[in-house]
Amino acid sequence: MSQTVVSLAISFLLGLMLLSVFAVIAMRNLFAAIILLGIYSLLAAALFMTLDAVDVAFTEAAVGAGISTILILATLLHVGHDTKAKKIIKPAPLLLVLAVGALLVYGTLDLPEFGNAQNRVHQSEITRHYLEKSPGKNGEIGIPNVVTSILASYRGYDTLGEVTVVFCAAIGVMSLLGGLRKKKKQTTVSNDSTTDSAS
Amino acid sequence: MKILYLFNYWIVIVIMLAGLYAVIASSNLVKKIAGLSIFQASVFILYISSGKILGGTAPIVDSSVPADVVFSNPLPHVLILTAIVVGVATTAVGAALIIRIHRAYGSIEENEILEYEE
Amino acid sequence: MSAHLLILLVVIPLFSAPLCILLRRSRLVWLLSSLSTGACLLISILLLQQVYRSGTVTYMLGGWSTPLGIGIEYRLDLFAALVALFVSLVGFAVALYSYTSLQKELPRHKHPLFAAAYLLCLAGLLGITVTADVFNLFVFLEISSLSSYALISMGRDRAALLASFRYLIMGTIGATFLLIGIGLIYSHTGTLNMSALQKVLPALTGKASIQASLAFIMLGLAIKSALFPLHLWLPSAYTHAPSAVSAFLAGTATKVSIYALARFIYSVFGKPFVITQEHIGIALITLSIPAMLLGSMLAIKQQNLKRMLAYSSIAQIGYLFLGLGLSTVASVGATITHLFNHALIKSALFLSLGCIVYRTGKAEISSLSGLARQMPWTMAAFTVAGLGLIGIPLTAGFISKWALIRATLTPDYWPLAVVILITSLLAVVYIWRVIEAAYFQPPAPGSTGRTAEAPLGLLVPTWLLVLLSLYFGIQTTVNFGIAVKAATALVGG
Amino acid sequence: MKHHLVLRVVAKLLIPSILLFALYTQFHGDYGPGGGFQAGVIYAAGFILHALVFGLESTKKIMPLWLLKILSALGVMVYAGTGLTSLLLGRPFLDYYALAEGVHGQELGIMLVELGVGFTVSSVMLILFYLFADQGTEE
Amino acid sequence: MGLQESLLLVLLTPWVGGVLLVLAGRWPNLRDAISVVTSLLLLLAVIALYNHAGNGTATPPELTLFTMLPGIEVGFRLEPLGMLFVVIAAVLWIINTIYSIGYMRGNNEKHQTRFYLCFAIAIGATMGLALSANLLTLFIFYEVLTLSTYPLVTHKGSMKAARAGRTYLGYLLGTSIAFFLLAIIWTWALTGTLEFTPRGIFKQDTDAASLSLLFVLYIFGIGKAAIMPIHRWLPAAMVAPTPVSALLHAVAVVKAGVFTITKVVLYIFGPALTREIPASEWIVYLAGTTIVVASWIALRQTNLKRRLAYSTISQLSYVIMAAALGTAYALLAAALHIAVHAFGKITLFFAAGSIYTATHKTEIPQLKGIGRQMPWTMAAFTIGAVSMVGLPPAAGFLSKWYLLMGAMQLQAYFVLAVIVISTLLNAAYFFPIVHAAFFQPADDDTGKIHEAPWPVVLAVSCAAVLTLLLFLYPWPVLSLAALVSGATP
Repeated sequence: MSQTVVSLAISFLLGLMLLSVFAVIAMRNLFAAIILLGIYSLLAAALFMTLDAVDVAFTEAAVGAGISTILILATLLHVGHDTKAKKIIKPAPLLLVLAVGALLVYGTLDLPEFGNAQNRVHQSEITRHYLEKSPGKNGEIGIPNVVTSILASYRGYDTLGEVTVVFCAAIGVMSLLGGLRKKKKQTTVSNDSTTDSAS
Repeated sequence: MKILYLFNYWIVIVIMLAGLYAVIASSNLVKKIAGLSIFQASVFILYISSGKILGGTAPIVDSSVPADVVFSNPLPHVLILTAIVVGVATTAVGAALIIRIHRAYGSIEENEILEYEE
Repeated sequence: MSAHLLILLVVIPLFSAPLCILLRRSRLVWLLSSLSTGACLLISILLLQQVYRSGTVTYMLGGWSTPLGIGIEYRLDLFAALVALFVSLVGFAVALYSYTSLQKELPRHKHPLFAAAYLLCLAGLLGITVTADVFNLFVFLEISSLSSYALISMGRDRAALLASFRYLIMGTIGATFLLIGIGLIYSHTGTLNMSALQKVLPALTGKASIQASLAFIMLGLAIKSALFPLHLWLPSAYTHAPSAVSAFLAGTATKVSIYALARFIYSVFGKPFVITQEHIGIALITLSIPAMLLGSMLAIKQQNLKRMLAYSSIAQIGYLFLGLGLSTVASVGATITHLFNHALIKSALFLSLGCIVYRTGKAEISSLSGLARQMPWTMAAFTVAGLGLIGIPLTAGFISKWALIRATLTPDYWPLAVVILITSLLAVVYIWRVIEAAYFQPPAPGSTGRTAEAPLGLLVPTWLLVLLSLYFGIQTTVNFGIAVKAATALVGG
Repeated sequence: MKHHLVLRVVAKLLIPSILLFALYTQFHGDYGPGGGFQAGVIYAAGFILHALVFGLESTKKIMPLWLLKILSALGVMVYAGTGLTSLLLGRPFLDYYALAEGVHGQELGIMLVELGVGFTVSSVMLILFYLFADQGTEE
Repeated sequence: MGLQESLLLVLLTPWVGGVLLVLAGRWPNLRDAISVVTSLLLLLAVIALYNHAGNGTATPPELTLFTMLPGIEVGFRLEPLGMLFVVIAAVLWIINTIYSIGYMRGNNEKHQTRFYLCFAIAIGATMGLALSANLLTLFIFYEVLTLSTYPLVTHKGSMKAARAGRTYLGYLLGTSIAFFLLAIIWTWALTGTLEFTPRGIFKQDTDAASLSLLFVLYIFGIGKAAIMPIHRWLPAAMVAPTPVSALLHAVAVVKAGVFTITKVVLYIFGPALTREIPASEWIVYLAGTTIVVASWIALRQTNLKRRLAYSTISQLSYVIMAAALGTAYALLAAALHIAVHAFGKITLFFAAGSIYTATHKTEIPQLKGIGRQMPWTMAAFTIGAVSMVGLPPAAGFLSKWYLLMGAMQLQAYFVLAVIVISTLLNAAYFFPIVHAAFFQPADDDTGKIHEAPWPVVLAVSCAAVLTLLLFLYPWPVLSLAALVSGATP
């Protein structure tokens, strides 16, 4: 019973997301499109919440809806916000995408049944180890939020990689946008090394 | 329920394809980036749904929760947390590139830019 | 400390990248990056010896040994050790090279950023090489990709920006495909560890979703490794990036993606499934043929030398995939050999080209006329490396060509040998265009005809690689002997 | 909108609470949703709000770009450094048991790396905001 | 001196000499002195080696440098045919060096140091090629020879030279990569070895089809042998200075080609197998055709050097034809003809060069009466021509004689016909020149003698004398050739 509800809720959210996506693609005005993109991310966050992925929901809301929307909007401030009128349907890409779609549908046909506790994924030694051995007073990690203990300890190395990726993005953006203002106007001398000489 | 959840998968796939299409087909660079993040987010959904257990709860194993509760699989959540971050990092670099491209070519329409290049 | 060499190989560059940002002084930064890449080189040599003597080395990050796959595992077999060796070798040479070559290509205040991105790219590639965890592979793939987008975008002309952007789009699509594939595998097996997957997957090869995941992973990595016809991002990326970056990426990036692809074929899905059941081998072979021929022909047509080398890379990637597709011990051994040799040769070519760009500011074949008089050492380096690319005896290129042809000379596949030979004949053509232009054409009327030889800071790293490519053409125990051993371990006879 | 008095007052009240909430998220990650990453984003959000209300330059006076760069680098180094510490203590990389006895080692290690994540994420987010916003001033 | 040492000495001398003369590059006299001395030293080393070779092939000395690929090391072994080639190359190098000095100074060419260096490398490669113990080693030096002669062919540095060089390299490198290398690797795949072994390395059960294909691949892969239709590089290479032409046509390059073919026939296929496989017969016909056609083209050239070039092409195919016949006498003839043609052709080229140096004449019609102005040169030319035609008392007679015997044994009437026709054609395109030179009045007959610079004349005369001596005292060469073929002369 409750399962049906959940599934229907999911379908509902997905439907909304689908609408927003089509809107994003169809929109000529980029501002509106990006706002819709943000909404899409919020919906995704809600979906993650219904799928018990609270941390993911939190992050998606903060990043997908928050940061990346802001970044792209900031970009639009400089590059203008309307696209040239173009026909949306292009045959070649469409075929390509449909091929990928066929592959995906084929791939999902015999995925393990959704939400079934007996799936290999949930029964696998590793998953049970995470859920049973890690938390609790005499667990391996001893903190309740298993996600955190995996994130920071079991697979802490992935997270180091993740931080590195963030740092990488900072480097990329600094090398791209850093020190460009001086070229235009000679205000605000900051002792930041990326702006102390023009590129 | 098989049909219903398969149906859900297929909606996700349609979203995914729409995103991919936006990346490939639209010549506007901003839309490419937008499509990219749509594409990625939809992949995240696939992951998370593989971790879901119907009737389960978030994998926060406190002493307070009763013993009979089943928890959803936490590992996909962790993976997707990482993936989301990677996604935003890519978006940031892409957006910065767009600004520079616009400054260099005065346009963010790929086909126009290519004309300049020739 | 020797127990921890494996992790240090990745962490040293990864840790020194933020240090570069803190140091900020161009020369210090260069010193740091040279030191850490040097350390990587040293470590990879030690590791190769260790693996050669006492078998595969594994390392459990965070000490999470039981059960397998709960934590992230690092594993280094001969194959990985070889790849790590040439990646850090090229990395070291280019790090030395970068200081001088950047003086003219990048404003000084961006050098720390460059070094940081460079080291992160190296760390990412090495991470891919040594990891035994499929998701960790994805993470480090993204590290290397993001940093290479940044590196490419540092090119001087505006086209670099567009090239970088397109690479970003293609690369991200590829990475996301990889992500989909990994997700599909995981939802069936519940593990991400390669050796665990290798155990459970054979039972699941009937599943549609496993077959789909294979397809997605192959597609994703084929994009990253620029297999024809997914190569479109590569030429302009290599053309417009700074010389040092082109040299580094051409030598390592695509190679490591091909390594990852081979990993997935042989160490995750397993040869019976991939080659026998799904016929991926045939697909790879059929794609490799146009890659070799068209790549070389396009290389001949190019006026810009960097672009020419880029297209030649596409042809060479065809060689590599040919070996993978045949998937016999001999052919995979040939692929590994060629991975190693071509990394050295192509980087050497790009580095010597960088010397020319440093002096003349152009990489057009027209700007080359009569240059041999003025830059004898640079042109000599280019010539020797070029002979290596053609596959003249006593160069490393000859060894890999020998191995490849030997692998194709089977009753069914001998026509491929002809294709390989045609490709190397085409290589003669596009290399000799350059040599004739440099040695025979009189200096262009416009030019002063008084170009100085490239500074030592550029010549030394270039010649380091050139001489190594000669050394490995004579001393073939590493790049051929060990390669075949590695192939035997991988393909299993 | 520098002269909207109400807005400034509200912001003055709001920003500290945001930063407080960020701290809470940073250290509450063990018990519920949260952790370094989300916390970092919220830190950044606080400063972004400040920048929106009081102008970018004044925010830059509080939190200059060069400092952010150092912080972002430090974050990564804290994380990797934690791993190296356990390496120096003779255990595998990122093995927190090396830091202290049993579970406490884990808690300490997790706190440290989450701190590193927080540093890098918050500072990088701010850097991105600075740079993207800065581009606006020239058109 | 032991075998190993002398072998090593022969292999290394040219390279050391090359290094030295580069160091001495700033002082021309010293540099030229060094190159002369090097060539003399090489001859001494070769003589030392020859004494060892004299006592048969009982224990051929092995010399292994390094293992290049598992099971294939780069190594050297002394063996009669190789010895023969080494002797020829060494002797002719001395003459050629002396000649070069005269020529290069006489026409004050540029980049002489580079010229001598490449020359030394080419000789070094020839030594390595001649003494190599297996096909891989031979292939390496084959390619080194190609690359080291490229700068010589393009010595003038003009765009015309570059184009000629392109043809030269395109043909030689192309064929060697596309066919020769393929054939080698295929052989390796079939037999698992590349060592030169008497009576061949192929197992009995190897199928005739692939053997035939292999044989053809070898013949066409070894482009230096200039069998038609891969002969164009040889006339193209005529832009080079005369000493280089001598190097190409007599001392090293084309000789390396036919040498390699003979070597392959003897030690890879083995004479017996060669006679069996159908391909060898086709090659005999192809070679025969080449002989006749090339001679015919030579007849219609008016440029002296081009005529000589085409004559070379036809002469080379004698060797190929003989090798492909595969009988004892035919092989004897092949080995002998390598030597004989070398001496004869170098004489002719030196003569042509000395005419050019003295009078800057290159066309045959210009040569009327030149015999009176340059008696020495033209006398030498005559001897060379006689040898080419194959008449006593010049060495050319010997090889032709044995080839005839070989053809007789097999009743190969095609071969007989070819020999007769080509002899007539040879006579037809050489003797008119001689006649015109001596018996027709020159257009600008000043009556007084002015020869080329003395080193040139000296070299020309030496070459001519050697051509005669080789007929009168053929034994040193003939014994080796006999050892090669197992025939009793």
